[in-house]
Amino acid sequence: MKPGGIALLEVEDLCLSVTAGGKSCDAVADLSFAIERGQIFGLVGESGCGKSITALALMGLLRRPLAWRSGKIRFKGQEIQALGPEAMRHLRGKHISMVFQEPMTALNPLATVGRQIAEMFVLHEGMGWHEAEKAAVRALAKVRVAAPDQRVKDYPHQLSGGMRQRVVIAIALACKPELLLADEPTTALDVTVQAEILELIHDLCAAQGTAVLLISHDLGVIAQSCERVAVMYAGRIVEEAGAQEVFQRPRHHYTRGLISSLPLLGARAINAANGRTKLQEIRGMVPAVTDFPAGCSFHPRCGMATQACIDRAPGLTRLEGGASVRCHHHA
Amino acid sequence: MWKKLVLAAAIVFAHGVQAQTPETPRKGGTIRFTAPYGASFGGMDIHATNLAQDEIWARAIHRALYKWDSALNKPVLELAKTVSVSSNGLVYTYQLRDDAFFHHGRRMTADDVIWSFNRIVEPGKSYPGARFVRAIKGAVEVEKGEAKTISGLRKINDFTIEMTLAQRIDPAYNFNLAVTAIYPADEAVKESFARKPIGLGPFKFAEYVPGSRIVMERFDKFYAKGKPHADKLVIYVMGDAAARDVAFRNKEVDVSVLGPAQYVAYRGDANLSKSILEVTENYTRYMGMNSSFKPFADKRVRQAVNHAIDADLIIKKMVYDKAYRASGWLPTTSSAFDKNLKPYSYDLALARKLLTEAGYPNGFEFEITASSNESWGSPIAEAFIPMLAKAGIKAKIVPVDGTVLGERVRKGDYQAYLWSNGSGPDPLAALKCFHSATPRSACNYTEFKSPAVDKILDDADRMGPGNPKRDEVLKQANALVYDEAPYWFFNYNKAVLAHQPWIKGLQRNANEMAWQNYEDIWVDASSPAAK
Amino acid sequence: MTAYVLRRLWQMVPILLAVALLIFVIFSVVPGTFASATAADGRNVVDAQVLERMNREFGLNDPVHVRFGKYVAQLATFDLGISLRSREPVTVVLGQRLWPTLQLTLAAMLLALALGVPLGFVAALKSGGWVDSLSMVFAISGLSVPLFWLGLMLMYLFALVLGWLPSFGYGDPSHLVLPALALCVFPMALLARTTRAVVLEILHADFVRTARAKGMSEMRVVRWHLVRNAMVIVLTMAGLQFGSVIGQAVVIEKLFAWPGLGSLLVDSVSTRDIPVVQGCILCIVIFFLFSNLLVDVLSARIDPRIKYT
Amino acid sequence: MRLTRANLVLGAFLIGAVVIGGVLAPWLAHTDPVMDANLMNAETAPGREFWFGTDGQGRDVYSRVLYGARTSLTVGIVSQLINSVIGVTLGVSSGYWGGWWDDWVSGLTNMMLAIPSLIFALAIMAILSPGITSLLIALGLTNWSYSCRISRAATLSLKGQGFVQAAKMLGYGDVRIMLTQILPNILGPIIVIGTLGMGGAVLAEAALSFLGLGIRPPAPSWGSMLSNAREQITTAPWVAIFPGLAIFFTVLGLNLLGDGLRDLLDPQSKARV
Repeated sequence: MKPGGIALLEVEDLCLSVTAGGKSCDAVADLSFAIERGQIFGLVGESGCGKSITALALMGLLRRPLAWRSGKIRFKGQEIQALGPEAMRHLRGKHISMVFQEPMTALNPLATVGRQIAEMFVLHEGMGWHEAEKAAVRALAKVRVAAPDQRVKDYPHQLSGGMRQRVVIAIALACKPELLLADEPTTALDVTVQAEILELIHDLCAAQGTAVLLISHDLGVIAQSCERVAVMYAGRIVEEAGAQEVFQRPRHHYTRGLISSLPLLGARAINAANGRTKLQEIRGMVPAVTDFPAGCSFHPRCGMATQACIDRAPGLTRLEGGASVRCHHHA
Repeated sequence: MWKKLVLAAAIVFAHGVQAQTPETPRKGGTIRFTAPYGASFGGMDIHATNLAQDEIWARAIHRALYKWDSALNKPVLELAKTVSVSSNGLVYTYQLRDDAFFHHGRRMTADDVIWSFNRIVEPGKSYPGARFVRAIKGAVEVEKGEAKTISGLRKINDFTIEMTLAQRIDPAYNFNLAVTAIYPADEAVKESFARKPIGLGPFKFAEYVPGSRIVMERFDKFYAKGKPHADKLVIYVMGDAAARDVAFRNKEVDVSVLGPAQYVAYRGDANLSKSILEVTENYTRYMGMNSSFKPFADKRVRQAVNHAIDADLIIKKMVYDKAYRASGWLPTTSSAFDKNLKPYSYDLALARKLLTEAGYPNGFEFEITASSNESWGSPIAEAFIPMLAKAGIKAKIVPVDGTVLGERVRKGDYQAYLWSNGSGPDPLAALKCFHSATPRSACNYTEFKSPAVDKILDDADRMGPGNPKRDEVLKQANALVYDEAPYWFFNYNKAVLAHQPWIKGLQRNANEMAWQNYEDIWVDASSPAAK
Repeated sequence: MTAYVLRRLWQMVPILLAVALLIFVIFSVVPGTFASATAADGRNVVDAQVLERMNREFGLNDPVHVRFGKYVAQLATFDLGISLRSREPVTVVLGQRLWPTLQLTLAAMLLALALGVPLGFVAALKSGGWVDSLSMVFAISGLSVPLFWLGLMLMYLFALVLGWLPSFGYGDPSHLVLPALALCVFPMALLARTTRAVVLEILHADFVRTARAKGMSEMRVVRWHLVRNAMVIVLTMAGLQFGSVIGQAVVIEKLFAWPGLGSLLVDSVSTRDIPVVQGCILCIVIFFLFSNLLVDVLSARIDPRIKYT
Repeated sequence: MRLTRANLVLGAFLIGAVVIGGVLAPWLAHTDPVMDANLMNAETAPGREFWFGTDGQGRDVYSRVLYGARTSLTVGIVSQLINSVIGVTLGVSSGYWGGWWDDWVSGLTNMMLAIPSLIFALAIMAILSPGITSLLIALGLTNWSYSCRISRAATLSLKGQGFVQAAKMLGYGDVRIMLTQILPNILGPIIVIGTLGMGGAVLAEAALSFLGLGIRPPAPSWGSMLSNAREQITTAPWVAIFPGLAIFFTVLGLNLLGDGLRDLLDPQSKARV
C-alpha cells in the first residue's frame, strides 16, 4: 500500500465465508490492511467481529464451516491465500506464528512443555529431539521463566495461566518468525499478569524484528502497545489509523462507543474530545454472522443513523495521514 | 409320494445292508462323540451323578456288573461270567471275570465290587445309585448308618460273590448303569481319583477339559478280545443343537442327537439321510392330570381330553414323525408292550359327549404346567390348546423351569403338566408308578388309585423276574391304566442319532440313544480322524 | 503406586461383600434345588429318599440364616464351598474355567481395540466422507444384532460354507477365532463410535490448533498430539466395556461350547448348583474390578493429570 | 449436522413403524398370534396367504411379528422406565443431599456396575418364573447405574447454580426443588440414555431367550421366536428371518433415535457412549 517498499503482510479485499445450515454468509468482507516489518498492528472490535477468523485465514487454518472466498493475502509480496497445504505448513510456525487466547487449553495436557517447545525446533530447524530439548530450555529462559531447566519437565496443568502463556509465546517465537499473530493473548489472564505478557511480546518482537498483529477486544491493551490500529465491526474494518489518532480523534461512531466504554483511558480521551464524563456502553449487541444488517451494519446500534445508513453500505473513505473510515457521517 | 417311498426304501435298505453284511471292524482311528444334554459334565466321580449327560462318558471308562445289550434290548452280564440264582430268587451268586483289569493294571476282585456297593450307600453321602443298591439286603441299614457294611454281600473267594436281595427283582436292571460302576477300591479313595478316574472300561482316561471335552485312549488290557476297535475316543460337550448341527455338517464330530426340526432336515437331505439311526426309546410323553383337580377326578373328563387332541397330527406336523403315537404307558420297545391296544381316537363328538356326561357340557378351564422343552413342553401345549378349545376346554400354559417342573409335579402343585418319563426297560418297575402304594413324591404323580391295577402288580411282583407269564399279566395292568386315562397319552420318543458314514457299530439303545458301548464302535478309513 | 493399588484392592472388599450378600439372597429364594434338578430330565424314576439325603448332605434343608452363616464363614477363609454336582471345591471348578474365559474375553477385547479404534480414527479424520458414513453404519448395525444370532451366522459362514475355521471346540488358536470374532463385534462398534467422537472432539481442541499453527503436518498432529489424548478416554471406555463383554461371553460360550465361566454359570443355574453359581458371579465381578483397576493404572501412566489418589 | 437429522428421521421412522405395528396389531394381523395354531399349515413358506410364512405350530409369522412388537416395546419401554426412575431418584437425591446417603448410593452404584447386567438379569430370571413380568423386573432392576451417575453429576453442578439457590431462598422444599428445578434440566440426557437402553433391553430379551430364561412361548416375543427358530434355519428359514429383522431394525431405530436425540438435547456430550 505504501508506495515504494513491499509491506510484510498485505491483505486486500479479503472475503471469508461461513457456511451454516446450507447457507453461506460472509463473516469477513472487503478487508484490507497492511503490516510493515517490525510493526505492531492492532485489530480491535467486540467478539464476533471476525478478528479471530481473519487471524486464522492469515495462518491458513480455516476449517469448515469457514472458508476463503475472495481477495488476496500477500506475505512478503507472495500471495498465500491459495497456497497448497504443504507450502502453507512451511510458512506456519517458521515465518508466521500465532499465540492463542486460551493458555489453559492451548497446550497438549499429556506432553511436557519442554517437548511442546522442542517440537518447533524439530519441525523447522531440523534438530534432533535431544538437541531440540536443550533449545527449548533456552527458549523458555527467553520468555523469562525461572528455572527453565526444571520447568521443561512440567506438564501444562502444573503451571499457572501466565506461565502457560509464556510457554505459548516461547513456542510462537521459537523460530524467530517475521509475523506473530497474537489473538487476545492476555484476555484470559489476571490483570497483573496481562501487562507482563504484553511487555514480553513487545520486547521480544522488538528484539527479533518480528511484526505483530495484536488482536483484542480491549482498546486498552491495543493502546498500550500498538503503532497502528484497525477497528473491525461485523466483518469489516470501519476505521484504520495510527494508534494515537484513533484514540484522540475517533472518527467512526463505533470506535467512539468503544472508547467511551473504557474505564480509564476512555474516560480521559472522551473527556478531552466531547466533554462527557460518564462511562457509556454501546447499546445492543453484535449481530450474528448470518444476519448482518443491510446498509451500514452498525446502523441499528448507532445513535447518529439516518435513512442513508439504512439504505446504503458506506464505502471506505480515505483520509489524510493514511487513515480511513467507513461511515456516511464520519467526523 | 413316490419320491418319499423310494427314499424310505433307500433308508431301510441302507440300514439293512449295515446290519446284514458284517464288515470286518477296522482298528484305530478316533471316535468323536457328542454329549448333547447341557454345557458341561458333572465331574469325574460317576457315582455322584445320575444325569444322562454324565452316563455318556462313563460308559467308556467304567463298567458295572451288567451292561445294556441294545440288540437283545435287555441287560446282560458283564463283569461276571455266570450267575446262579437260588430257588427263592433272592440269592445271586456271581462268578466274576478273572480277566478284568483296572486301568492302572490291577485285576478286579470281589473286594472291589463289595467296596463299590458299600461306597454308593455311604450314609453321609447321597449317591444316586443308592436307590439301586438298596435292593440288596442290609444296604438300607448302611444307608441309615446302622450297619458298617452291606450284610447281603458276601465274598466267597476272590472271584465269587454272593448277593442276597431284599426283594424279588431282577438285579440286571439295577446294576447296568455307571452310577453303580465298580471302582478300584485302592485307587478310588485317593483324592486324585476325582480328577483322573480309573475304571474297567474299554477306554482309559487321558484328558478332561471341563466344559469342553473328555479324551480317552484305548485300554489294551480290556477283557473283550480285540476290543475296543478305535484308538481314541473324544466326547465333546455340545449343548446347543443349532451349533451341534453346524459341527456335524462340517464333519467335526461323528455323531449328533437330533431334535425334531433337525430330524426332518436330515431326512430330507440326500447325503445326511443315509446315516440316521432310529430307535423307540423307553420314554413316554404325556400330560398328567391331577386327580385332586375337580374336573380331572372324573375318568370321563380325562378320556375326553384324550379324544379331543389330535395327537397324530401333532406328531406328524410338529414332531415330524420323530415319535410313535402312545397307546398305553409301556412303549413299543417294552417286553410287555401290548400291540393290540389302539390309541384313543381323535373324536370331538365323543369328547363332547363324555364331557356332557361328566357334567361339563360347556367345558372347563385348566392350567398346564410346562417347561420349554420342544418335544414335551409348552410348544406341544401351544399346538393342542386350540384343539381343546374346540371341545370347549380352555387351557392356559404356566411356564416353568425344567427343575421347577419336577418339584411341582412331585408336590402335586399343578392342575396338569407335560412331561416325559422313563417307561422302561423293566415293565414292572415302570408300571409300579401306578400302584396306589407308590407315593406321589416317587412317581405316582397323579396319585393314581385302582385296586385292580394294584392287585395285578402285586401278583406280578410275586411271580418274580424271568417268569414268562409276567409280561402277559403286566399287559393287563397297562390296559387298565390306559382306560383310566390318568394321562393324556402322547407319544413314545423316537430317538434319532445322526452319524457320519464312517462310523460303524453304533447301537440302537432304547434307554438312551446317546449311551453307547464304545468298544463295539469302529471308524473306517474315510474318517478325517481315521489315523 | 503400590500404595494406590493396595488401597484400591482394599476398596474392592466392601463391593465384593455386598455382591456376595446379594447373590446369596437371590439364590436363597431360587425355586428348585439341586436335588430336584438332578431328577428334572425325567429319565430316571426319582428316588425320594436319595433326594432327601441330598438335601441333607448339602445342607439345603437348613434355615436361611444357618446357611448364610456358613456361607459367610466360608467366604472369610476364601472358601467358596463344594460344587453340589461334582463334589469338588468350587475354587477348583472355577480354576479350570478361568483361563478359557480370560482367553476369550481378552481376545475379543483386543480384537475390538485393534479393529474399532483405527476404524473410529479413520472415520473421524475423514469425517463426513463415505468412509466415515460406511464405518458408522457398520458400527451402529453391529450394536443392533442379537449376539447369538451373529455367532450362529459366523459359524455357518466360516465353518460350514467356507470351511476355514472349526465351528466349536477349545484348544488351539483356530478354535478361538470365531467366538472371539462374534464377541468382539459389540465392543468394537462401541469403541469405533467412541473413538470417532473423541477424535473429533480433540481435532477441535485448542491444543491441536496450536499444533497446526506450529506448522505440523496432519500426520504429525495425529501422531504427536491426538493419539495419546484419545487413548486415555478410549481406554477408560474399553475398561467399562469389559464388564459387558464378560456378560455377553455367557451367550457366546454356550453357543460355541467354550469351556469358560459363562457356560459353567448357565449350566450351574439350570442344575441349581448354587455354590458354583455364586462362585462364578463373584469371579466375574472380581474379573471386572481388576480390569478396571488395570485401566485406571494405565490411564494414570498416560495422563499426568490423573494422580494416584 | 445433516447426518444428525438423517439419524433422527430414520430412527423415528423405524420406531414409528414398530409402534404403529404394535398398536394396530389386532387390526393389521391376519390371525390370533397364539390361538390360531393350525398344524395343517405348519412351516408354510411365505406367500400370498401367509406373508411371512408359518412357524412349526402353523401360526402366521406375520401376525406373530406384529404382536411381538408389543412385547418388545413393552419390554423396552417399561424396563427403561423402571431403570430411569430408579437411576434418577437415586442420582438426584444423592447428588442433592450428599452425605451418608450419597456414599450409600455410590456404593450401590459401584456394586451394580461391577455385576454385568446380563448376568444379573440372568440371576433374577432364575428366581422368578419365566414370563414377561419377570423379564421387566429383571431388566428394569439391572441397568440403572448409568442414569444414576449422570443425574447425580448433573445435580451436583446444578445445585450451585442461581436458580436452584433462588428456589431455596424462596423456601421451596427439597423434593419440590428436585422435581421442578433440577429434573427438567437433566431430562435430556436421561431420555437419550433411556432410548439407547431400550435397544439394549430388546437385545437382552433375545439373549435371555437363547439362554432359556426369557419370555416363554406362546407369548409372541421376537427374542423367543428367533431363539426357538434357530434349529429350523435349514428347513424353514423364514421363521427366524422375520423376527430377526424385526429385532435388528427396532434396535437400529432406537440407536439412531438415541444418537439423534443426543445431538439435539444434549449437544455437549457428543457420542461418548
